Amino acid sequence: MSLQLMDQETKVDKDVLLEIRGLRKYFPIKKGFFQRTVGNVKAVDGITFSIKKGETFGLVGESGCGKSSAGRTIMRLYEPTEGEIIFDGKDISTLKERELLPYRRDIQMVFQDPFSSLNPRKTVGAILREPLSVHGLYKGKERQEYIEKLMDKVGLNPSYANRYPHEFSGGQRQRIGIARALALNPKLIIGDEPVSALDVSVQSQVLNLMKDLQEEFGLTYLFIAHDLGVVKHISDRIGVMYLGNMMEVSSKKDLYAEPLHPYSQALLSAVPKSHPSEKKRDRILLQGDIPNPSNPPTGCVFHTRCPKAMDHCKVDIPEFREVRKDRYIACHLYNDEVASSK
Amino acid sequence: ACGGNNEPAEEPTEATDDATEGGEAASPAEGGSVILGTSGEPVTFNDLYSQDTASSDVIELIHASLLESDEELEMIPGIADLPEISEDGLEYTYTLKEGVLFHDGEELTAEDVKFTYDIFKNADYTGPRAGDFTELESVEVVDEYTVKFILNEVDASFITRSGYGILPKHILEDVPVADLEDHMEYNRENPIGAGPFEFVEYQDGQYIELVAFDDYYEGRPNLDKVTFRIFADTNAELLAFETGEIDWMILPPNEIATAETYDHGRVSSVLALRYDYIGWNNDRAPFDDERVRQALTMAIDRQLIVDEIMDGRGEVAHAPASPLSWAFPDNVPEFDYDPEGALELLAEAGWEPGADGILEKDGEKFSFEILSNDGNVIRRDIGVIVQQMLAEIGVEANPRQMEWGAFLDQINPPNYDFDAVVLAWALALDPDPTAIWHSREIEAGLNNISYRNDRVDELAAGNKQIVDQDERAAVIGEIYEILAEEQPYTYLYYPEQHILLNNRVEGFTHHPRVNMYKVNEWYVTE
Amino acid sequence: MISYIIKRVIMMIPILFGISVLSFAIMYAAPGKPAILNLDPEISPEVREAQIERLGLNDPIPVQYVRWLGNVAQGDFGTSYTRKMPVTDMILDRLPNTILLMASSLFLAAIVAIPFGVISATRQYSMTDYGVTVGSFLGLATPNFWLGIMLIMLFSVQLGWTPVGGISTIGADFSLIDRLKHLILPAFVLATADMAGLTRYTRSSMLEVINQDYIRTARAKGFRERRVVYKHGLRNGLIPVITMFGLMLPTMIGGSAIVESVFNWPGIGKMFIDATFQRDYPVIMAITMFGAVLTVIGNLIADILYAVLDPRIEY
Amino acid sequence: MTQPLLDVRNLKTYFYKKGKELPVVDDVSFQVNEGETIAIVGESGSGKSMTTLSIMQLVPSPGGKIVGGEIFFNGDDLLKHGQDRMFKVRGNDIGMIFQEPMTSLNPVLTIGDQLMETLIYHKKLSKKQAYARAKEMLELVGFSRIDEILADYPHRLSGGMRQRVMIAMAMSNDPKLLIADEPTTALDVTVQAQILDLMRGLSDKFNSSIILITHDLGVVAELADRVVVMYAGQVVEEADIVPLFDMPLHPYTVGLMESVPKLDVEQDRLTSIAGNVPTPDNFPTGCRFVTRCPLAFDRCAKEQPELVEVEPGRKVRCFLHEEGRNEE
Amino acid sequence: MATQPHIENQGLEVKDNQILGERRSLLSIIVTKFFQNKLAVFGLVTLAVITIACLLAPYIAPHDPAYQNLRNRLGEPSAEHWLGTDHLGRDLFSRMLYGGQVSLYVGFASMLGAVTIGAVIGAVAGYFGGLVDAFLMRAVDVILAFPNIFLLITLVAILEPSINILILVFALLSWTGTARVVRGEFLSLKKREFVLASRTIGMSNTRIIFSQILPNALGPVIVAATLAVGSFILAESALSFFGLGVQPPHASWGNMLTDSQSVTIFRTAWWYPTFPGLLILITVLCFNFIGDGLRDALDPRVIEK
Ligand SMILES: Nc1ncnc2c1ncn2[C@@H]1O[C@H](COP(=O)(O)OP(=O)(O)OP(=O)(O)O)[C@@H](O)[C@H]1O
Ligand SMILES: Nc1ncnc2c1ncn2[C@@H]1O[C@H](COP(=O)(O)OP(=O)(O)OP(=O)(O)O)[C@@H](O)[C@H]1O
Ligand SMILES: [Mg+2]
Ligand SMILES: [Mg+2]
Repeated sequence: MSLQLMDQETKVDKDVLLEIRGLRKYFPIKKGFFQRTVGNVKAVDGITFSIKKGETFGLVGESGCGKSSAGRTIMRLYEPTEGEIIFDGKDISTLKERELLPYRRDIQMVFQDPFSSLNPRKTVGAILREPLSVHGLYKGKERQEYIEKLMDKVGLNPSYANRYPHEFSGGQRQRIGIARALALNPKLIIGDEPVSALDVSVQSQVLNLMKDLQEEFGLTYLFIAHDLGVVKHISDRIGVMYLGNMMEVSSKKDLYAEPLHPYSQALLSAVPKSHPSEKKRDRILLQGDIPNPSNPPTGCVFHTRCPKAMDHCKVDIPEFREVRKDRYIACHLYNDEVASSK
Repeated sequence: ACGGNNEPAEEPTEATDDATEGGEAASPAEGGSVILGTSGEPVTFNDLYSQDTASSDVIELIHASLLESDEELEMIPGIADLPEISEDGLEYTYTLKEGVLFHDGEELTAEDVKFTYDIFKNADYTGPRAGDFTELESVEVVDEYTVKFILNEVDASFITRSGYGILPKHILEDVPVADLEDHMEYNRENPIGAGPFEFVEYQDGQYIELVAFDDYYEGRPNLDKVTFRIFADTNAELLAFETGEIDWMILPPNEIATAETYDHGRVSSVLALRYDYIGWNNDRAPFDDERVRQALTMAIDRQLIVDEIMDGRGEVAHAPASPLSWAFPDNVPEFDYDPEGALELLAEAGWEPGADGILEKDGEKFSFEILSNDGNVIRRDIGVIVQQMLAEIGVEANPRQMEWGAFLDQINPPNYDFDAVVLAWALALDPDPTAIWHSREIEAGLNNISYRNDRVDELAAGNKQIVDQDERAAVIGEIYEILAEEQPYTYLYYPEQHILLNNRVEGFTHHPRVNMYKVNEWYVTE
Repeated sequence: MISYIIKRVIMMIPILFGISVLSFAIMYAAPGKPAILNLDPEISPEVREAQIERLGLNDPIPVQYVRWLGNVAQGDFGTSYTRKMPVTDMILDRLPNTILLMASSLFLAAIVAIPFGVISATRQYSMTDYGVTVGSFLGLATPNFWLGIMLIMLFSVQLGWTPVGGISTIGADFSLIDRLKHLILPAFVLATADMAGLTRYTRSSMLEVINQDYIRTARAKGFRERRVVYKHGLRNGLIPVITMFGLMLPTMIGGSAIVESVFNWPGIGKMFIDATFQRDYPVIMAITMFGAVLTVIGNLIADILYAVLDPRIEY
Repeated sequence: MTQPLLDVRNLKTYFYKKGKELPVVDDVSFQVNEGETIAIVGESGSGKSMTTLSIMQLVPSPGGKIVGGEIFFNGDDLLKHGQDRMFKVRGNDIGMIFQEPMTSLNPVLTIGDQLMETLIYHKKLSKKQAYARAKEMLELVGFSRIDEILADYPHRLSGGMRQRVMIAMAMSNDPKLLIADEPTTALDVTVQAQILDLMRGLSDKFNSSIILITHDLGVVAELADRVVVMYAGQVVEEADIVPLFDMPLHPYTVGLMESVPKLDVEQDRLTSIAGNVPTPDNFPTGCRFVTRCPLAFDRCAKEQPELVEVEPGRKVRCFLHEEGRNEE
Repeated sequence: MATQPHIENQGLEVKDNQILGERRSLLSIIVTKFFQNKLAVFGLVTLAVITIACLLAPYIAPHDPAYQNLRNRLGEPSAEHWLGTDHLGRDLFSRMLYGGQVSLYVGFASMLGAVTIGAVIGAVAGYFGGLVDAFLMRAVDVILAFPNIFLLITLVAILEPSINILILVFALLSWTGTARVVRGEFLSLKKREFVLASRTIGMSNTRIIFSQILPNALGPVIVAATLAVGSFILAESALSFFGLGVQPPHASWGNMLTDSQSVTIFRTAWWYPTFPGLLILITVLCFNFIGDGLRDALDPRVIEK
């Protein structure tokens, strides 16, 4: 019995590239001469999810809910406050920077701002050379050829290698960013709103490029975005975050067909219609603003704005659990449902 | 008066003072006031502790002393007549004038004199003058107006110690001597003396105001008011004179040309009791060789320096004395400007031109540092001028300036770490050369160039015991001759002091040492 | 706010402590002795030694420092070696003069610099702007002792409008006109560099503000340019300028040493120079500390003003 | 129909940089009728903002200049009158809100000050009246705790709240026209939904006209009655909302619509427009879309197409449709 | 699996070969922008002339700068002495050339020292933040709260006023401004995504600091450095006023100006205070013009938008 279970688990593990368990990232608020910590911004407050090999996991949520913090913590750009980041079966959450080096090749990141994500003082060629030189890959002419190939891959003319970022448009810069992420042949690419700063016509080019590259290299994506259309387009599964917490993780189909968490429902209902003659959606207008992450509400963090809030939502923290097949929700509505069904 | 010794005339200091003397001056015009420019902040108005000109200038006006020195540097009567000196030269008896009053109306008596001079002898005395009174045994009050000083050894210079401002016993007798120096209640806030002017107010950094003392023993001064205005910068001082904001100032030589263009002012110049020199470290090669020192003197065109830097005002010096002094020798050896002669002498001493034109001896270059302090522009320039003059005979002199404190530290005991130094001595009234030239003064005294000559030691040791001035002058003269011959210093020049004063000020007498000389005789015409 | 100020005041302590340690160490550890000890060659070595002992200069420097600190804690900065006066009295005597001079300079700098800076910014690239730019650069480039003497030659000697120096006419009763006549030149000279710097700073700050979105909003609301610049722009533009005042204090204190010398202004700047040359340690220490306190307080005031003027800053 | 509220004709706004002439708004014409909401869509740099800033005569200067055209507002050519006239129009007849709610309010003045200022300035209200009106406006845009908000400074408000304040401010003088330059771009969807609802409500209530600038077709679909599509400083298509969404005519409009991922359609790949938006110093001769147009032919590279009315109320700038019409 | 990443080159259907605008390197943008500023160009040219003249002093100086002719003190400008002579009869023009070497050397060397210290400390504080930053910034506060000229005078007076001590003291007291600027730049730059990107590829801190951030923080540093040179030349002249600047026999513009500060010289030898004074003024002015021009030209907004 137990053997069987073990078996099952290892099997699951084989599919899973990245598993996040109870990840927290608190930013200390420091004050005074001795930089005492007087409080914490709970940017990421215990999220759990996993990403299978080759899939795209979309992470959505409103501004400030902790998407980027989550992405950067997983990337180990921020020290995790707590929790495990299991990549390819190994917990990398506590590795030292030196021990991390091999993983740096496997996980790469594409950033949001095409202006700020490229060093303005370096040519494109130099930018693309950096990852190779840090990891000591290719030498001399080979390296040059590899870079040309890379540029070609992302749809840039390799003859532009000696140009500076300011000479490129936003979309082209984002391609450079993608090429840089691609250079080390990673397994996982974390995209932190990689298209949200782009013009719509260019946005689709980049989305297409990312999809093509995924197919070609069998990449796995953690795709952070706030545009629900974009997330839907690119993702296989989607996690919805609110105030540092994961509210819902479902497959794309399930989520858009029938969002379960009241927050997901509100979020989806807010998306403008895509055709004028489409009938007006039933908007679930949320009251108030997102609370301050340094002082989140007790109980369910969403209870202050939840149209379906119940009394005990203010007190009890809902468990994040699988309420339907492959659908994980943190909401007392479903907890109760599960509990009563038992 | 002032210490029997010489002191380096440097910026922040020099204790000069002598008692003022009352003249029999008629009063051509009463009333009016003058404003004097001064460059330092006075520290104390108590003569026993004063060390700076700014203080002693004011003290001259506030206090009266037993004797004073006139512009010929002769001692003349002050509040006392010239003393009667006993046969053995050990007792000095002074008779005070009657009716000399302190500013608070109390009469100045023999008690006050004794009180004042006893302080010097007190073990708790913290001031700088204790050394002047080693020969003084005791002071005795004979009667109200007679006071007797008893010495333990003959001291021909003792009479020059009679210039200290007499303190009022009735005010200060309860102050412990140990605390007197810091007793600012009297020393700065309310000094009471018997001098011609009464202290009114001292505004720190701005001015000191004095008014005429009506009951001054020589009669009320002509002026109603004398104000010292404190300046930080000579340019401002001169310009203030130009605009009529001040009436009197000490004029630096480089501004004489401007001052002479003023219609409302005149420049008065006298030789100062001082000489400027370059001191050679006699302990160090090559300056341990007399010929080298003589040659260096011959290589320096001192007349040119006087003509150009001193604007022709001053005299080339040949001996460590002042022409003003009665001990000044008539004929001492002179080393005039003679670069060729210098070269010959140096060759004699073994110095020959090297490949680069610089003299060499035993492979050593003739190269040294000539030190001056950074506050003094003229001395600094002299360093530079000398550099060029010596360069012409192949001697490399590198001028270097040092901060005053560090400078003194370096040239004085126990360091004596210098090759040559540009300095000056402001001389005392008494010409006793012991302190500077006696070899016992090398270890801790003023003989910082380590000059040694047995004959000089011998002559110097006895000079103070010679009561007869002519006899003593001969002895001192011999010392000067030796010093002029051996050139332990290169004596540069005897400078003049220049005073610029407004034409409306009359009755001014220019004293070579005392800035505030006979101010009670000054008067103003409008 | 109050608690913020208290916190800031407490924060000043380590800074002042650091300064005191540093200056003490620099001074006392340096070779050479206070000049007063060297002045009088007549003083016998024994007496000199006794004096050094009396001043406590033979003790190890940390011991001297602790003693000094102990006295300072009781408000006693010691006695000046050269002036034989309690240093505190000396400074309190003259500090008002220096503060008067600095305050006038700051005032002068502000009333000249701010309008010019604003005009320069609102007419960017105009002749006025060029003129102000060149003028302020000239102000920044002029050695102020030279400027001081030139102004005296011109205004005091040639034109006779102002006195040559000093703080008031000696012997005259207090009069505001007289005081202002004495004040104007030194205050101006002390202010030049800061005036120029402040003009540049105001200009760039205003330029920055003028390109902000809320200025566009104000324009879109139909306000006239004057209102846009002065009501909506100026207050924002001046906030960073205000902080400059705090930062200007240390340079002003420094500049006061020169200006006070040139204009015979009886302040602590000149006193400091004298003390330095005479190695009058207690005076140097005390003025350094006063200067530091003034600077730190200047910064504090600037920060507080910032907080008052800028509602975005909360405590 | 009566005269339009706003009639922009052949507007040209050029920038001059280093001797180069940059035609950032080039021959733009459109009308806004009373009560109508028109949307100007186009990608970044297409000249949307400059068009509206030209209407307000707030083109950044030096550098930018309106070099031609007419702007009739209520039948009156605004460009003929000087700035003086504009001071009465801006903030009074035409209100404007901007994209960046975070920086568009003056940080050192309270919300109350900023709201009341326009009222006092334009409508000469007393302080008290202005205060009452300001309260009213804030209530209208959905605030509670109004007195507190009025006394508060902008930085205390969230982005959505600030944008509502901006709307209240722009609407407080009952403008006939509200220009909203990307009012929701910087906001989250949930907040965007609130703001869009609010704007729709207000335009209905006051019957004011709105020019809505956006690059989000969803927003257009939600709010607009008519759409002006801009590309590279020119209007390339103008149509009523439903026909446009049903059948966009200009290849650029087509591309734009197809490149946006839609919630209700499952697409494996998005169709996209090749290349990049050209910058004004680099506009192609001929049709400005020629470098990216999948349907371009020889003529497109040589000649500039005109904006022609292909159907009543529908204009396109494309040779395909010019010809198409000719054939008919 | 190959250790080297490998990409099959198939090409994509969207090949983005359009480049925006004409080709302009970073340098040419900066240079163009700089040369648009007339004052800056004026400053640069004038300063170049002054600097070159000073450097070539041994070849172009008509006289030995130290040679005194006491018989020709305060001589008027003439064919022999173009700018007249000083109070010791030395040729003013030659002295100004040689003095310029010293003044410029003091200015540049102090600037190099100050900027190096400031840049390193600012970089460390800004990049690592936390306690390191807090500590370093308190040190900056201490030095900033020092009445600078007081410390300067004390140090120079107590140590010996030699050129190198002067430079040392200038550098030790003046790095705080640069440190603050660099720290500020680092604080904002280290949050920029390209720095994060460098970390994602595993680049070391040192390399990030020096190859990624520093070049981007250089703009304000260069500006500060330019202005600093001028301010040090000025500061040297202020110290000279107290007799604490460069010491004779070395000439510097500052000590020449100070030596000329006498009423008599003002009245009878206008050339003596005028020329060194003008030279200081013009040189400092030039540095300020250049600094201002560089500030505009190096503004990152110029290239990024
Ligand atoms: N380095 C940091 N130090 C302190 N607080 C931070 C830091 N980075 C982020 N935060 C805070 O953490 C919270 C989450 O920020 P995060 O950037 O992860 O949000 P996000 O979901 O990516 O938002 P957006 O959509 O605006 O990018 C915010 O409140 C933010 O202010
Ligand atoms: N101050 C300026 N100087 C020079 N060119 C400018 C200036 N402001 C705008 N432009 C140019 O004018 C063109 C149109 O700008 P505009 O702001 O109208 O575009 P937009 O359509 O509003 O874009 P976005 O969606 O980014 O707001 C752009 O190419 C821009 O580069
Ligand atoms: Mg983010
Ligand atoms: Mg825009």
